[in-house]
Amino acid sequence: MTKLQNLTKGFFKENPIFVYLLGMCPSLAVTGSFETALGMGILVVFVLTLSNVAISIFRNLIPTEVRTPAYIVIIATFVTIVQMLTNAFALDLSIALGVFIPLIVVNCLILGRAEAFASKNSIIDSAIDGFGMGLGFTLGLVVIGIFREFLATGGIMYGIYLPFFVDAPVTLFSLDWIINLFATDFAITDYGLKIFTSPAGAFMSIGLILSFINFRRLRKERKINIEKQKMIEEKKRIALEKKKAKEALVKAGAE
Amino acid sequence: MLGKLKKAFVLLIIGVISGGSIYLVNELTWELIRDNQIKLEEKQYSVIFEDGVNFEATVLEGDISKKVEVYDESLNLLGYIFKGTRVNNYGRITVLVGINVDNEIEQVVIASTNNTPNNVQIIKSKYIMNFDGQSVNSEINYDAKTGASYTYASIQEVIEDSITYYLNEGGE
Amino acid sequence: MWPAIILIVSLVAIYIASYILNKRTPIPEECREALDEASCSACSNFSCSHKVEEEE
Amino acid sequence: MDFASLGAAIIFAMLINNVILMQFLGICPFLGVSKRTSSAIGMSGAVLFVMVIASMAAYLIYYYILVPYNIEYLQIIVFILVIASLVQLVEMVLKKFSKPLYKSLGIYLPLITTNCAILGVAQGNIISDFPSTMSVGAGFVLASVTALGTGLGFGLIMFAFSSIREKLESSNVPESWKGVPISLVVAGLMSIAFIGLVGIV
Repeated sequence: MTKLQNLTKGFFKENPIFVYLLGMCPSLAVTGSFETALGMGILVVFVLTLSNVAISIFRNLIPTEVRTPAYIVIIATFVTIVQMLTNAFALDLSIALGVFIPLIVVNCLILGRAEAFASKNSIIDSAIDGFGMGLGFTLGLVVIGIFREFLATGGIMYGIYLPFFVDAPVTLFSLDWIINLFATDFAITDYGLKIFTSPAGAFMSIGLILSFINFRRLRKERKINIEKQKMIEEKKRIALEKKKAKEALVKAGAE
Repeated sequence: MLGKLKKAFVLLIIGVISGGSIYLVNELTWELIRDNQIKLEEKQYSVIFEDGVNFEATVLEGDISKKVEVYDESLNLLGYIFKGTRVNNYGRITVLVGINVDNEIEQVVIASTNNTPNNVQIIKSKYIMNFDGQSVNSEINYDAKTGASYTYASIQEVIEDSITYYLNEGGE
Repeated sequence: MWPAIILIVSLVAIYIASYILNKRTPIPEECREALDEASCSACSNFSCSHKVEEEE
Repeated sequence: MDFASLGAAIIFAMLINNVILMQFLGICPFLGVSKRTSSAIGMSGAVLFVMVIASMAAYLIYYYILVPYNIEYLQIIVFILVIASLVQLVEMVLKKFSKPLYKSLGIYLPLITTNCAILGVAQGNIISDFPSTMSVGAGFVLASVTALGTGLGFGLIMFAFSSIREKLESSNVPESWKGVPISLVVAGLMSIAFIGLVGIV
């Protein structure tokens, strides 16, 4: 596996949320808006990369029979540090995520990568793996976050919880201007599907997204199956024709 | 035996490193975190008194945990903010009550809570503003004006405590 | 600083001691079949002590 | 703390602020161990047991060790270590002394160190604006009662959900919705139903 493959495998092929269903608690709870989802993803990238590196450094020293306790201590240390840094530099984000920052400790993705990858590979590979898997997790969260926020408010906002690069909250995207071509004084937020901000909407939107992914996968499989069937039939036909030709030849030879 | 000692030593080192690094990061960040929290609270104060710029907070013992004197730019006293926390069946709730110098309730704000978000949302959007502008000298008729059956008793208790404190101590 | 380090080291020691003691306690024979019912699936996979036992 | 308010706290933690449907904690066992009713009940029993003990232990450690020494910032690592060692100890005791109990509950214990519901409830009982009017003892009672209610709520939802899922197995679901997607939609519908319970206490 090359380094690039190692980095990008978490995006689609081994996406932690959509393929392995890891870390479902945060992906339901903090995806109410695009921004909280992005913030959570960034924190997970940090923790995952750092813990992967640390575990990879210690991998030959940690006795095998007590490796799970050692991993838990290391991960909890990094989560505590990340929580303090969030409190210091992005308090709004920390309040919005609430109890789900401490809960990164029990996110199965992080313990899983530690056990499956970092305990067996070199420091650089583990860092790349942690970073890539973290980005894949972020991608999953952001997709769900955009889906929910767009359905609930008709637009995407940035700048409320993450006070970086912008002075005041900005609307990244909104349906308002399209509709305002035909009508005046129209605010799409009044017509948002508010259910998608609530817990019920969280379950349903992930269900919808997963079923869409399943649908795509099944259609692809069906196509491949049909191609295969065709190939097999083609081969059979060719074999049959050859056989016939041979028989005809044998017949002709006998006569 | 030697192997066991070595393992114990490695685990000890991991424990010491994790404890030490958490301690160090805490040393570096706790002042920033405290400043942030003060800033956050001042933001809530300036929601109550829009012209408020200078805040002088006093920590108190008892039902009202904090008293804040609010001054505007030219150091005129605008009013007082009282902070109180209650525990109810739904969890914990912290309320800020602003009383201005005209003896009226300026505004009531829920500072923080772990109560059901839906409930809090309803109260925030519909009922809590009904306290605004009521005079604190006479008895407040909660039911008629504020929809008491929808507001938590906890919020009312904090408001009553604030008024009692204000009338007894005069905010001083 | 020292209270923090002492507390963490002692808690880690307690955890590891209980972890090792638990591992050395054998699973009762008649419960082995029931273990399959609680299959170590999805997230729980990684801290699952049944699985570790099968590996070694 | 009188008896009525404790009862209200249990009902609140169990039904209104439900741990799975409202707080999104413990989704992993909710989706993973809910295929059969029997295993759902075993899992929720184990969770209830560990949740109550862990919340009590975490609360006591927080107010009698962390606060006096001014090291509250260690709470995450301390709580996870306490929960993890509790799980190991309980499993060991069950293995040694009570085979029937181990058979019904114990086999699910190793799965719940990484269950976020337990850490989440322990964390939720400790928040920064602890009121000065409430004693640590009353807070302790409230914390354990909340943990009890949360565990009961977890069990209730696990049982209901696993029963629905057993029926779903035999129903005609479109190919791409089979498995987790349709289960999530069912959970969403249950969540809508539980919104209706807001305000009963």
